[in-house]
Amino acid sequence: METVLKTSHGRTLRTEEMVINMGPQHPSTHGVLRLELVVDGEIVIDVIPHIGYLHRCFEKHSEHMTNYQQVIPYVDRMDYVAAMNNEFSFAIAGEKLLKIQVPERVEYIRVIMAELQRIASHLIAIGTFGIDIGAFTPFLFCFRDREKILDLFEMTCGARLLYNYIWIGGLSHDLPPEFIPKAKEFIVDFRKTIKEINDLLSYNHIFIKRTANIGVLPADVAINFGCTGPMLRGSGVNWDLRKNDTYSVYNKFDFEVCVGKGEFGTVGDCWDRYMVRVNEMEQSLRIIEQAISTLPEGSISSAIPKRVRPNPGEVYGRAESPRGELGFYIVSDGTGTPYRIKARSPAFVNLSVISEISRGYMIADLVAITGSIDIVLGEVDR
Amino acid sequence: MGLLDKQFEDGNIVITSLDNLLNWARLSSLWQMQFGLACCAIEMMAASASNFDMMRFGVIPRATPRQCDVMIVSGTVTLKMASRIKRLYDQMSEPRYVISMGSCSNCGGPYWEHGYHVLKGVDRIIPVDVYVPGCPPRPEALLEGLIKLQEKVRNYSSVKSVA
Amino acid sequence: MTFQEISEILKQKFETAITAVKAEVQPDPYIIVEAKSIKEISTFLRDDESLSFDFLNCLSGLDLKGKLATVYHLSSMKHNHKFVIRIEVATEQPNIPSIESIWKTANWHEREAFDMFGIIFDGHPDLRRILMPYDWDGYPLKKDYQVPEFYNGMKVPY
Amino acid sequence: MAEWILSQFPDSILGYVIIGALPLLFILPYALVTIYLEMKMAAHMQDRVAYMRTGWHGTLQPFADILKLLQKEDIIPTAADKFLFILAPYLVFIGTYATFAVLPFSSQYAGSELYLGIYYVIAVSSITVVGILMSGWASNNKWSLFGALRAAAQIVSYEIPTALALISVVMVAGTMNLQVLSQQQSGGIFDWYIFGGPFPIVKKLLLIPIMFVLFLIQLTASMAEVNRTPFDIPEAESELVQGYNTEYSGMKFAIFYLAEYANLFVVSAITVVVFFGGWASPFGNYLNSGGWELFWFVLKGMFFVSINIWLRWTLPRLRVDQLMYVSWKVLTPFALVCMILVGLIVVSF
Amino acid sequence: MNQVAEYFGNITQSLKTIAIGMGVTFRHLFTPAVTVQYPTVKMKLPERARNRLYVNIDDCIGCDQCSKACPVDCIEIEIIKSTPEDDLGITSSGSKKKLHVPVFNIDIAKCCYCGLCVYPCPTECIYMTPVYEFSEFDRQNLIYNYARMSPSEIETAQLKAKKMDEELAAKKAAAALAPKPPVTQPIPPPANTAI
Amino acid sequence: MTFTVSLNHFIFVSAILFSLGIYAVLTRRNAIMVLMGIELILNSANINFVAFSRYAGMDVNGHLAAIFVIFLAACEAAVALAIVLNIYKQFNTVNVDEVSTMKD
Amino acid sequence: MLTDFGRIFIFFIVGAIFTAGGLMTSWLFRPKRYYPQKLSTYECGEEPIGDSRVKINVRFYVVALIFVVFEVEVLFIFPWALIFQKVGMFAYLEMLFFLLILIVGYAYVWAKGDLDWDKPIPVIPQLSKLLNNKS
Amino acid sequence: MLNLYDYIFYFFAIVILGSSFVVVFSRNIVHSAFALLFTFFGVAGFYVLLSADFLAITQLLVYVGGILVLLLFGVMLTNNIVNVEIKSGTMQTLPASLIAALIAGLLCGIFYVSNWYLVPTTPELLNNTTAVAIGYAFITTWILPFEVASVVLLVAMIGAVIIARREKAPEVE
Ligand code: SF4
Ligand code: SF4
Ligand code: SF4
Repeated sequence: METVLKTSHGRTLRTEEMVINMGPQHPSTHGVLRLELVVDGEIVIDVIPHIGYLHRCFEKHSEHMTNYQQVIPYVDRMDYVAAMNNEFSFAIAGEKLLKIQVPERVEYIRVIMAELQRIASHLIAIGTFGIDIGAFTPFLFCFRDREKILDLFEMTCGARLLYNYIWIGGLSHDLPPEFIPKAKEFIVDFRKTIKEINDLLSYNHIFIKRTANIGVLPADVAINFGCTGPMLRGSGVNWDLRKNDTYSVYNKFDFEVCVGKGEFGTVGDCWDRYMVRVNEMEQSLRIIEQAISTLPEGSISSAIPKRVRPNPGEVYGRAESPRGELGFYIVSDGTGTPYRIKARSPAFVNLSVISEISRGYMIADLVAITGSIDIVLGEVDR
Repeated sequence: MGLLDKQFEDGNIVITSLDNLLNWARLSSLWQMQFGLACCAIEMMAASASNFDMMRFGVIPRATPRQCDVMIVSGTVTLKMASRIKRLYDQMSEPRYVISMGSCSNCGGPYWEHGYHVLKGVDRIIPVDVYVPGCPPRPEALLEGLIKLQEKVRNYSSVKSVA
Repeated sequence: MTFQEISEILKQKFETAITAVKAEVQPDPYIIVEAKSIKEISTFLRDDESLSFDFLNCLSGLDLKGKLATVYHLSSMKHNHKFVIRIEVATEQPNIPSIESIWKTANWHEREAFDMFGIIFDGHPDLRRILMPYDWDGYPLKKDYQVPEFYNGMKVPY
Repeated sequence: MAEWILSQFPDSILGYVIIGALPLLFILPYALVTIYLEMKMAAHMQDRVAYMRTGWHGTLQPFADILKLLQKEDIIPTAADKFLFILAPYLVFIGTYATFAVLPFSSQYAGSELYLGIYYVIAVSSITVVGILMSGWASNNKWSLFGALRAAAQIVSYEIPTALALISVVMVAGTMNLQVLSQQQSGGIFDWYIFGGPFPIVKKLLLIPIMFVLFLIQLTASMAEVNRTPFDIPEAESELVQGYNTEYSGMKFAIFYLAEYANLFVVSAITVVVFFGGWASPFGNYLNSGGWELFWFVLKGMFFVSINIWLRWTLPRLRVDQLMYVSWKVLTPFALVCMILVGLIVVSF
Repeated sequence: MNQVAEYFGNITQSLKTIAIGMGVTFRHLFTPAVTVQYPTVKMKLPERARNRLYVNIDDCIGCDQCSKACPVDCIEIEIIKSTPEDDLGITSSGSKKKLHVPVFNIDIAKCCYCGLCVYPCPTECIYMTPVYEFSEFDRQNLIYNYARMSPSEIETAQLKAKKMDEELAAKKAAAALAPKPPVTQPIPPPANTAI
Repeated sequence: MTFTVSLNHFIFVSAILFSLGIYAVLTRRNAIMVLMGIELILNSANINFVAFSRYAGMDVNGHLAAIFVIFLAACEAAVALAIVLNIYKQFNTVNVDEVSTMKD
Repeated sequence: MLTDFGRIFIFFIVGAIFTAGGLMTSWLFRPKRYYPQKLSTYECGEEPIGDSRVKINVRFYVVALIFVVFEVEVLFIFPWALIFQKVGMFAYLEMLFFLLILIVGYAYVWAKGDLDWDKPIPVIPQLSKLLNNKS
Repeated sequence: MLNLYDYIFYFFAIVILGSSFVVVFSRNIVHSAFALLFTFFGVAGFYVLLSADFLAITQLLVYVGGILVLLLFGVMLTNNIVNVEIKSGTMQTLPASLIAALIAGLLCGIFYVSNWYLVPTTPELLNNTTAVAIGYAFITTWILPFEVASVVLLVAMIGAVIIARREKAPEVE
């Protein structure tokens, strides 16, 4: 009498269950993620993520570029919220493949940029997470301060969002002279903002009640699922590529790896993941401070190869993007065109755990969980 | 436009000022559909955030297409997404406008050549009123596009017949 | 542990399964193993105390023109070492056992490899397309892929 | 004033109709002002400026919004239940507007000086609930239905603490007539019920803490009854798109919008009348003539409206179960305890 | 007892944190807004700002380097060889122009503003400007044509080039017929040698 | 019969309401529908209570009776709907006939 | 003279007329260009899945049940609150008794967890289970 | 002849009867439930006409705000959004309508012929506030029912909750 309903991966619905589509156009899916929810009342029984609504064929494009340099604009567009970090990862992979040693100053500037970008990216993550929980004001505070970072970037390389700044072997521009004072000013200002955000959001009781104990991800599951970044650290695993697989000049700086401590609930809940991001911004500020004060002089373009033509071979280069381990697997066939580039995007991997950690929560919690994973669809779908 | 739809000849002063009033209302209250696609969406968010504050123009994000006037297609329209965008556009209530923001939705942008899964321009599925170039366009560029759209709305007559 | 040491251990353990050790490939050498034994090898790699590869960084498909390959980048959080395994299969019969039950990371990555290259992962619980629409034809990242003229009435090329 | 209007139209129903339509004259400008105020306040809290380009500092913006909504196409989805879909905005608006009937805008004007005022207000808001349920059902949209059911469950749940809190005041005042309540408190700021009411000092002092708790209960519950953050789960954008009015467009939506804002004023006004002296001037007999009364009433009302706005743009949103928790496990027991204590105080003094 | 303490703790905590939050927003109510009111006030862009491309066609030598560097292939350049007697003038940096550029289209709608085309240009005649306000009602208007040759000029140039080619070919053919070693006519040099 | 309203007018309406309620209870198999019928009947009774009270010297006892009817109606509705809901959970229908056949 | 209720009734009518007037005015101005896609149901841009059967949480219901009981209580208390000052202690005690009985029920319902809305019943993923699950 | 009072009476009578017809005869149970709103509203209007002001508001409060919402929840919980048809079997329709008509006729007849003992009321009495009288009644003559009511409420609350309680939590695997 009743047709048997099935979800898109073939699970039959029980009588009291129903399917709701969240997305692709839904205010809280951070872009074009579509979640197929099986719900019983408001309880989420199962989540089936559908991705690919922003699949922009990054890998195909990179196989068509005549030059590794030309891939960088596309790399930017993968994780558009943290383009600097993408470029950084890609440059690391490319330099590994070409066996280039870049000058010290370049590394310092890269670190400064990457950390600024990390702050900018975390600001978006925190802000949109706030919106998901229903707090609108922190979001705008976050964007206000992010704008200051973007000004720094624009001053340096001329673009606000997608920079094409970090090149294989170097940078496109040196820092402008007014960068350093501006950055120092920003650091001072931003410490205040962090405090404000903590007052307004992080330690707000409603916020804690909404996020603590929600979406708990145990450490071993996180590792097995390949989660990285704040997602993994939120589960209490002390793992940060900047420390554990140290690259660039990160070993010269003194900073802490923030891990979730389960202050208000179980370790690995949304609040922990959120708080890891807030604390990481603080640590990034520390790194920037140190890097600015010890910034060496030197050329920034001496190592830029005239023609990028690596020997046949392959490499997997990785770096810690704001979302986790961003790796590039590059296969070279000896020509200037990459034979294959595969991006191991942290958001893609982090997102894959969503159906495990959102079972049994409510629809509103699911929104929180999605927000705490901090996905960028451009990177998930590439 | 309902009863008044194109029934009046040009020149009637009352009708003209009514027309102007209605156009003014439409152009100053363009409610935007809350929906972003890719990198451009971040700039769109930046445009509505404190520093640029799109709300100065009366643009309020609404979540449902029924209550929106303008759809800002901000980002890459993939083939998988295209039918959804079309449906959302269809579900908007008229009068409705479309701003295509960024190279991608203008014509596929950086993905026009090898993007096997990218729709080369959102104007292939829905009519576009204003194209805002840029990749991503600065928030100001989007605002400029909005002003262009307002101009377009201002010059459009809903009441009198187009002579 | 270095690549050499790990590949030695593996060679001793899985004599027959290892087709080649590409130590000369720079900068990341890899070994090629037979498709059918990947599950055992991975289980061993994960569970062996001295190796304990608990982390699958990446699983990539690769079109070698005539052959399809999957590349597994493994690393261990405990010992902080890395390892790369590759499986090559014929394009006509691209069947590889799924390692989804060993590292859950593989789940989506395998779906992606299936989506992009048409590699079929036997034993995968839910091998659907992941990025492309379900009704898409062909495997776009194959080197000989032809972009279709139309999809659902929408023109695809510029 | 009401008498004066009636005297102008002897033996005619017209006078009453004019009296009945007067609050409309208030609601429309009020809604425009509040929409503007809300956006501006929110914006300045967020370091922005909001409406700037429509008229001086965007003052004409709400007007443009309404005028635009007037021109918007009115979509009734095919799958919707057409009749109920059209009927729902009527119910919602009528339910809201009917509450205006008993609001004492000044000592001269109250639509109706019903001696059961408070009771009536509590009762008549249920029409809005039915209207919301109707809109959610008629839309035939999952988000709408979810939103409507949540809204209904929420409103009815918060009706209980509201009612209990108001009963406590009724016990003190001995009347439910909103006009009389205002009159009782017209002796200056310390006669307001939030400060214990016009009673001897001991009773007053005992009443003050209880009244304060009651006021908090009423404030919270009233915020929940008009579905605003932190209690806006029926319209939680990040969860339910737009809640029960997801499918509504154009003027029908405008009616919902208007009703929502009007409702906001109603609940604020009730708070004002019950705890803050209604139209009574804070300075007793000073500044207490006809026009001033209206001024004080609206000013106090708007003050609470702004508090609502302030809270809305500060706080995150509760989850459904937490929302119910607040209503049933925090507000209701507190209201019950307050009620018993109030009774004790009133009986013993 | 524990539960009771938690119950009241929750209530006081929420009241307290709500008050703190309200304090923050209240303070901001009176801090000045950061908004840049765009059409009336315009933000000053840094000098490196990368927005719309501009080509100073007077300086362009038609070397096609920019088009090759472009990852999205949005620069379309056609060239016509000039005959030796044509004087195309010199670029501002002093080198001699040797090619007509009848078509120099940049499809600004495709461009991704990466700036990669700027670096290889030998005469620095293609560069990014801080202009960002150029939205259009029609997409066709976003294809910018920088070349300034009129159709008739193009035609004559084409004819001339054709003639020269023919002459060249004829010469070549003649040379091929003759057993003599071929006359090496210098072909327009590739761009990077042109500086 | 005059058109000026008197007691009879009220009780006529109430009588019709009553029979409509009876009709609903008798014909409808949807349990909730039956409940609605009962509500109609109770309402008609209440009209009578109040009407008689009004026309018999404005005595509040009729009102009190009506209040208690309303109160009982509310309790009855709560319990009855709880039962209906339980039935629905058990049998996935609220049709009284179907339920009674399903029981055996 | 209209009674107080008469005036209220006028408010109902004015409210209705206003709504109707608003909708009518907009009918003059608004376009009416409908086509099937426009009238389709919105579901985040997707085709609605399955039938539009919505199964709703039973909790909506239990709360409503308790609510009705409380509302009846309110109905009893209001007239009492009006006169209670004049009667004094006796009325107070009577109502106290009335309330206490109800509070017993309230406490019972609270203790039994029926005042809770549907609480999340989180399933924290366990690695061993996940890996063994070779579905 | 007819004065305002009569007009209003007829208005409410029409509202009550018309909406209750919809309640009873509509094929869509949701429509029935929503029509009930108008019935209840009309009855409240009758109460007002009968000077039962307190009851009128109570009618709104309990019937519209409580019972109707409850019924609507019930309806919405147990029905599909679309196709809310109810099977109204034809079997009982004929006898039922006969019975109903019989009852209606009988009652109307009786009412018509009976000669009620009416006490004319003074306007002062009518303007009296019934709520106060009811309040006094609660603590005097009606004190027993009043206290019993609380027990009944207790029982109803606990009973309803126990019956409606969800026996199993949703299964999440
Ligand atoms: S136009 Fe550029 S910035 Fe915008 S979506 Fe496309 S790639 Fe991203
Ligand atoms: S800026 Fe980049 S995309 Fe644009 S024309 Fe230059 S190289 Fe091409
Ligand atoms: S690189 Fe410069 S000179 Fe060469 S074609 Fe481009 S613009 Fe002209």
